[in-house]
Amino acid sequence: MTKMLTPDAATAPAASRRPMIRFARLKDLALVPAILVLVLVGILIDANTFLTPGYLLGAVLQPQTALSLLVLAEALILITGKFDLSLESTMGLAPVVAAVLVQPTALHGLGTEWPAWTLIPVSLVVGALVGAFNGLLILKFQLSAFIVTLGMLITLRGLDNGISGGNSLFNLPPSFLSLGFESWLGIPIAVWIAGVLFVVGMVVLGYFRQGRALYAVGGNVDAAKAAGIRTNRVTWIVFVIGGMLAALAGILETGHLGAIGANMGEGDIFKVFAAAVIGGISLNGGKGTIFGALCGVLMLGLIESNLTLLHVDGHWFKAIDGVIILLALVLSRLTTGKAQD
Amino acid sequence: MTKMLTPDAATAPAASRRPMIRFARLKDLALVPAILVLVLVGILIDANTFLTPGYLLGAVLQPQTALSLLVLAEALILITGKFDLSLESTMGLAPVVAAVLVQPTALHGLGTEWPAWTLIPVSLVVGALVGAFNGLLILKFQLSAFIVTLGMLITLRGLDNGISGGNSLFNLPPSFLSLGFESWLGIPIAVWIAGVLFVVGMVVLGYFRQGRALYAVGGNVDAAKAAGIRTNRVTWIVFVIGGMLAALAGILETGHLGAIGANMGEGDIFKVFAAAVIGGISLNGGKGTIFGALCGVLMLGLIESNLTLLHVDGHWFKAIDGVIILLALVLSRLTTGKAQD
Amino acid sequence: QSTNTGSPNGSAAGANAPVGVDFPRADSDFWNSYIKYVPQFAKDLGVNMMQPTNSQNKVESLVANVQTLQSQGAKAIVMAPQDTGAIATTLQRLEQQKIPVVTVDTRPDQGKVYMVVRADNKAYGEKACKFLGDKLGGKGKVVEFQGALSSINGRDRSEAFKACMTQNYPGITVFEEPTDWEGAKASAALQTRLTQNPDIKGIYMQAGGVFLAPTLQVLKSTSHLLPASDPNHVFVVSNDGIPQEYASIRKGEIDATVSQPADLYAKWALFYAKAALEGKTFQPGRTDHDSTIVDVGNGNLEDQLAAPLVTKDNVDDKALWGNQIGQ
Amino acid sequence: MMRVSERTAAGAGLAAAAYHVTKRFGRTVALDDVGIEIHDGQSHALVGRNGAGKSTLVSILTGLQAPDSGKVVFGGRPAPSLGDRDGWRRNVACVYQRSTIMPELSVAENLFVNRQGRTLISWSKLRRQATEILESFDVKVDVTTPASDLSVEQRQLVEIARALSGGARFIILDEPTAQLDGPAIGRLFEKMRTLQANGVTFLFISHHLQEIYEVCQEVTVYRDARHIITAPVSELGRAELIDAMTGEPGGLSVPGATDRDLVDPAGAVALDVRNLSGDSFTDVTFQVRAGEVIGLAGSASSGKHQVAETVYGLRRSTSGAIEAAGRKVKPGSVPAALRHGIGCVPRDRHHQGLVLDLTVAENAAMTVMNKLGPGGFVPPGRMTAVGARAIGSYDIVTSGPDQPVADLSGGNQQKVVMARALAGDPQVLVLINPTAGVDVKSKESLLGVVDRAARAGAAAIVVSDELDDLKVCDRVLVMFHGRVVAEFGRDWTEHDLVAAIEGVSER
Ligand SMILES: Nc1ncnc2c1ncn2[C@@H]1O[C@H](COP(=O)(O)OP(=O)(O)OP(=O)(O)O)[C@@H](O)[C@H]1O
Ligand SMILES: Nc1ncnc2c1ncn2[C@@H]1O[C@H](COP(=O)(O)OP(=O)(O)OP(=O)(O)O)[C@@H](O)[C@H]1O
Ligand SMILES: O[C@H]1[C@H](O)[C@H](O)OC[C@H]1O
Ligand SMILES: [Mg+2]
Ligand SMILES: [Mg+2]
Repeated sequence: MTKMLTPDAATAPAASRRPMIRFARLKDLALVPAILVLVLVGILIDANTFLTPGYLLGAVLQPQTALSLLVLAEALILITGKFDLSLESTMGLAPVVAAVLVQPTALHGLGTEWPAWTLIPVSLVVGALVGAFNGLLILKFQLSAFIVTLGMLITLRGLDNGISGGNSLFNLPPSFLSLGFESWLGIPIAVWIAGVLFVVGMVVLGYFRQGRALYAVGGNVDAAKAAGIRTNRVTWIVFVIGGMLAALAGILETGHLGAIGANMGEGDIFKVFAAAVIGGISLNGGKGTIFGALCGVLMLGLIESNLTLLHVDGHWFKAIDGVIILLALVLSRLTTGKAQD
Repeated sequence: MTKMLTPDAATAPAASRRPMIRFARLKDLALVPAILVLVLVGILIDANTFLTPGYLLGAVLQPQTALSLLVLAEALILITGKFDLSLESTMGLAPVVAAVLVQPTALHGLGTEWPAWTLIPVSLVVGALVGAFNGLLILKFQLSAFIVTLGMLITLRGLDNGISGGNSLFNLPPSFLSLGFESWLGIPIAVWIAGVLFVVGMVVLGYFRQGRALYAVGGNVDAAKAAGIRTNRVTWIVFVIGGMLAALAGILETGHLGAIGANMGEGDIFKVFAAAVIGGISLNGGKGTIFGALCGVLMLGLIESNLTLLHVDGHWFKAIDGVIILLALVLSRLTTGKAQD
Repeated sequence: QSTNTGSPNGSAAGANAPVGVDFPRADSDFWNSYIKYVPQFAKDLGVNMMQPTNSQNKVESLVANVQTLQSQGAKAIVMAPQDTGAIATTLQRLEQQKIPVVTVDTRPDQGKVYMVVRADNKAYGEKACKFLGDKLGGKGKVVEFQGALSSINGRDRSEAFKACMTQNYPGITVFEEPTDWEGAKASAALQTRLTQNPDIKGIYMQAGGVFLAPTLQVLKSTSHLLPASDPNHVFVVSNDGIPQEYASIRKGEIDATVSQPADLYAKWALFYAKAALEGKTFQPGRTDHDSTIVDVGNGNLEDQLAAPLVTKDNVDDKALWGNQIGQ
Repeated sequence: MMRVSERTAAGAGLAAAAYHVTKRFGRTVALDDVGIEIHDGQSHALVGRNGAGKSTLVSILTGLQAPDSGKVVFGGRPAPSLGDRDGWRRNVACVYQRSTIMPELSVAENLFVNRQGRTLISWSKLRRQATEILESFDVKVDVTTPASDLSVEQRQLVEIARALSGGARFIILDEPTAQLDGPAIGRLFEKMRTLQANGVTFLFISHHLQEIYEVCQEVTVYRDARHIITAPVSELGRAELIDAMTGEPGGLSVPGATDRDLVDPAGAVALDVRNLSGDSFTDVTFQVRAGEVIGLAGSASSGKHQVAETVYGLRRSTSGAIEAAGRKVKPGSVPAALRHGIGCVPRDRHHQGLVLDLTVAENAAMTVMNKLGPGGFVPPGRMTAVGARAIGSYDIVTSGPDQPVADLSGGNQQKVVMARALAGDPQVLVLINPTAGVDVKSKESLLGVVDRAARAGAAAIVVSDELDDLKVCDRVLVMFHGRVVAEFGRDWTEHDLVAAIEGVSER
């Protein structure tokens, strides 16, 4: 006796049936004009400086490499529908742990004096362990990622201060510093590394099932599970990779600066989120591309280097930086055309 | 081959039909034992100190009053389903704007030398304007609250530095300082103010239509709209009130510290979220109570004052603080018994 | 781009070559004074100073700023690295490119600089220790607000204060309070200690800019703000030498401060930058401006400027920079 | 208590089976020692009232949740471990009741989630395959569209296509037809029959009982978390089926308009809609008198929902006027509509109807909060009383007014939405899809509420696709492409109505 009475819905003109230009592609490119404008502004401010490779590589790109790896890590985690505030502390902690195991006590080491080659692997392992621990708390105990990683943000920074005694760790082995310091074919190794990792990220997330799984998990975790994806394992792996990328960021930054300051990375997480979101990554998961994230990093980097090039007064630097970031956020909202959540 | 299989089903009492104890109320009290334990720990560490009113009021409660107002503001905003990272900067900016309008140029004022009585109203108006502006961007432009207030966090701190020239503002009129400094009936006025505002918050959110609307909006904004609640207006008012509470927090902190440092409130937002979440406020909106938020503040305050009482080593203070906060978060997760998001 | 036609004894790009200056932060009274003095002295000394940059408390920004200044033609750099380790690579690069560096306020842990312009921060701790030790007659209880232990200045002051107390005044109990240069933390700690030990007799605050007002508020509210003649007077020694500290000394609210010479920091930093461009060299020993140049190892020289202890007796000295600005 | 004998020892002939399954959610027992045996090549129906535990069984049969006790068997072999997602996927495909669409991904990718290929994905190949699959379901969308741009119906079809195209031998469909129109349902059944002919087994869940008789051979009934009966559909008549579902004899008595007195044609006009135009409709005019129930019928694109939502102020009209009891209602304002005594059951209870974390009482009282106490004060006792009255009047199964509505079954949630709409004793009721997803028994009681309100003198507009819902109406207006094109009295016939809805009648 129950009958459905709407036979003609199929003939109704559905708006979505219009042939559509490749929406995803266009949106991806949305920030490219903005980046070009920023480049142009840089040239207008001081063409002689801006157009030298030394400036572009040394003052614009190289200083963004560590941040860019944090953004890559955060992008992966956000796409999977999670959140990580602790990346900046992981970046600080990982090389510190490796360094105190290697350095002699005179240079604030623990006295274990492990060989120098352990520095990079130990850093990466520390990063992986932090990510694994975050993942464990979030997945096994079903705690909010925001909250877990907020607690870890504070705890890891505290461990960093405790282990290093608040000292900068210097006189590190050159092999450890070279990644962030040396160049190859005229381009800083750090830029090569960041570049390669971003390309790998784009290919895996664009063309591999394993990468597409991140979007599925972030878009609808129940549906992903129903489609046969091991959602917990995917999420956990992403946290581990995120931790390792943060550790690598720490290694690059150490080489770039020549020593590990006790506050390395402190306060960076806000910029990481700003870059990711400007780049079109959604805080709700399942949306955004690695290319977009890269554009976000480049935009932030260009904004800051242009402000420096302009010699903006230090007292107003932050305010102007903030307003431009706000504008960029609004712009990226308008170009993607959708309400944010 | 029709088989009647469970003839007694009709008489079986369905489990879900059992009358239920007031679960929500019990959950509210979940943190009270934890607070009592922390009090006990304080007494065990140093009973002679802990039990003096001077210590309890001056070293435990008074230093938490500004933070507690930020948490109250954040709780209202979170319950409404939004987010505000910029409260800590509002807290810094509002009294600075009022002060530079009043102070002579020798004390880093702008030279306008407005009368001293304008300090408090101007601060509150600045707070309200910031809240209104945040609300405007979020509601009218449908921008993500996280992102808008992240931009504002940076921008407002920058304005603060720019306007004050990065200087501490000393020698403020005593009338302005009295709220955060004087006592009434032996109890600091700031504690009175925070206490009264929390009680007002509890009553309004518990027993008034206007307060219950926050839960409806945060729980399901479309359902709230369909029930006749003016959801945008409610959200907007909550942001304005949040800004004013942050400004009031700034006023109390100014009185407490005797001057406005250029970094007042910087970094507090992490603690604000930790307190709110430990207190059972959900980051997804629609859930949590003002009483819970208060418990969260008290817990954080007691943890810190106990660590001070214990003379914990400065290098490890942060790490221990972080671990205890993490434990508190996990505990509050376990007592409320639900997965967090 | 930084081709250098240096003279044999170093880098002599000419006295008029541009000097790049980076300020470390814009949110502290002490550094704001320094920021005001720098252009003033640049004019006086005839230094061709570029528009300065500001690294906003971030060593990464300092590194990028230096790179920018260099790209824009700086032939000498004046900087104040607050993180003294994480500048090593930059110094190494600048050395390779023969750009002389003068650091202010801090001495880098590693790397070559032309001159360090600094006051002896260990001496600050010692001066404060001696002042309190004498006033308290070698016994009693003292609270110390430590700066951030992740900064060399915070560590130097803390270590020197501790060493001096242990050695000279074993009868004095010191409560070390970690504050991260935050007034609110100092306030809560002082409140706790005063409740636990109402007989506290001395306070050493490592930065007057941040700790002065909160300390006075707590002393006031706990009725500990008493004239020096009162037997229960709490002796307060501060650090920095900003005008507010002098006002408090005049009022008798605090007893002393170390004047960290913001003006001389600016003046001598620029002086040495210019000297470097002119190809001059310096030797350890007394200088003509009441200071000593010390060889601090690996070829680095440090001009240790005088940082006088200011008490009621000399607080009105016109020569003090805190008496020249603002008021 | 599962009495289905485990007769076929090796499970021969059973595509899937579950035995002695119990599942609790906190204090709720969702399944109590139930079982099911689904024979190879058959279509097996699972029916029961809202909250009987059907979807819970589905989640257990697809390995999304572990039962507290009991076991699942596929083709005689025990089910894989919960972590072995691929193992489950080989045994069973499913269209879940809750959408499993990933809104940000393209339609093509949604069809091939986790099956995009083992190596480098070739998007062009994927797009081609996706287009082919959707063509066979007559879904005409560009497969590169993000799924969020699809209509509810198109999304449902994509989910169905995904389940049916994956090559699984056992497929579960949990209320697949709830969002579909007639022709789409017809095409689905066609596909099911073809697949069944090729040996595919189905478990089919629906509240539209005639569909069971149309496509299924066996039926299992659950009630209150228990297994009640399993029988061939040919042996279980409609009345018996309903008795088994409700646990009480007597079947259904959906109230019809004919039981009420005729509406006085000169009676007071409760709602006057004049020349109303807005998004998707133009120049709509009608009047509803006190005590009268009118129906609004039409296709999904006819504009009927939009008209109803505009009357309640959820949408803003572009021109025209709405008057309630002779007074003009401010357009686009729900508070104004409520002030004029208009109440509404919105289109989708999850979207606009309920705040799930709040209690039954608070949801029911949400539209009348301002009337409970002075100055916005809400005395807790008054609110509880509103909740208690709602529970009594609408027969809501709940532990009490203080239970969060999230804990209620779908049908009972819908009753809370009805209670919310009626809490202010509105003189005009706007009901949009009031019985969607609701079991037969709950439907009866919800329509009873409409009937009672009309008898008490309220006017009502019922917007629905279902015949039962329209039977309670005194008049039915049919809309086509945004205009009212036909009007029927109580004597409408299905044939005429469908013709008008399709836009082919000459009336
Ligand atoms: N995740 C959960 N948490 C708590 N209770 C749940 C959960 N899932 C289901 N329930 C409860 O279990 C019972 C059975 O729910 P289920 O969804 O299986 O019913 P159903 O028969 O599918 O109903 P409908 O016809 O409305 O779809 C209901 O009381 C429901 O509220
Ligand atoms: N249907 C789709 N859904 C989601 N993303 C898509 C889709 N089609 C293309 N993309 C995205 O577009 C990018 C490139 O797609 P394109 O079709 O050019 O791939 P391709 O390698 O050229 O395929 P083929 O080699 O088969 O031609 C990928 O990064 C992918 O993420
Ligand atoms: O380095 C310190 C500086 O010397 C002054 O004391 O203010 C605090 C710190 O910035
Ligand atoms: Mg179901
Ligand atoms: Mg191609």
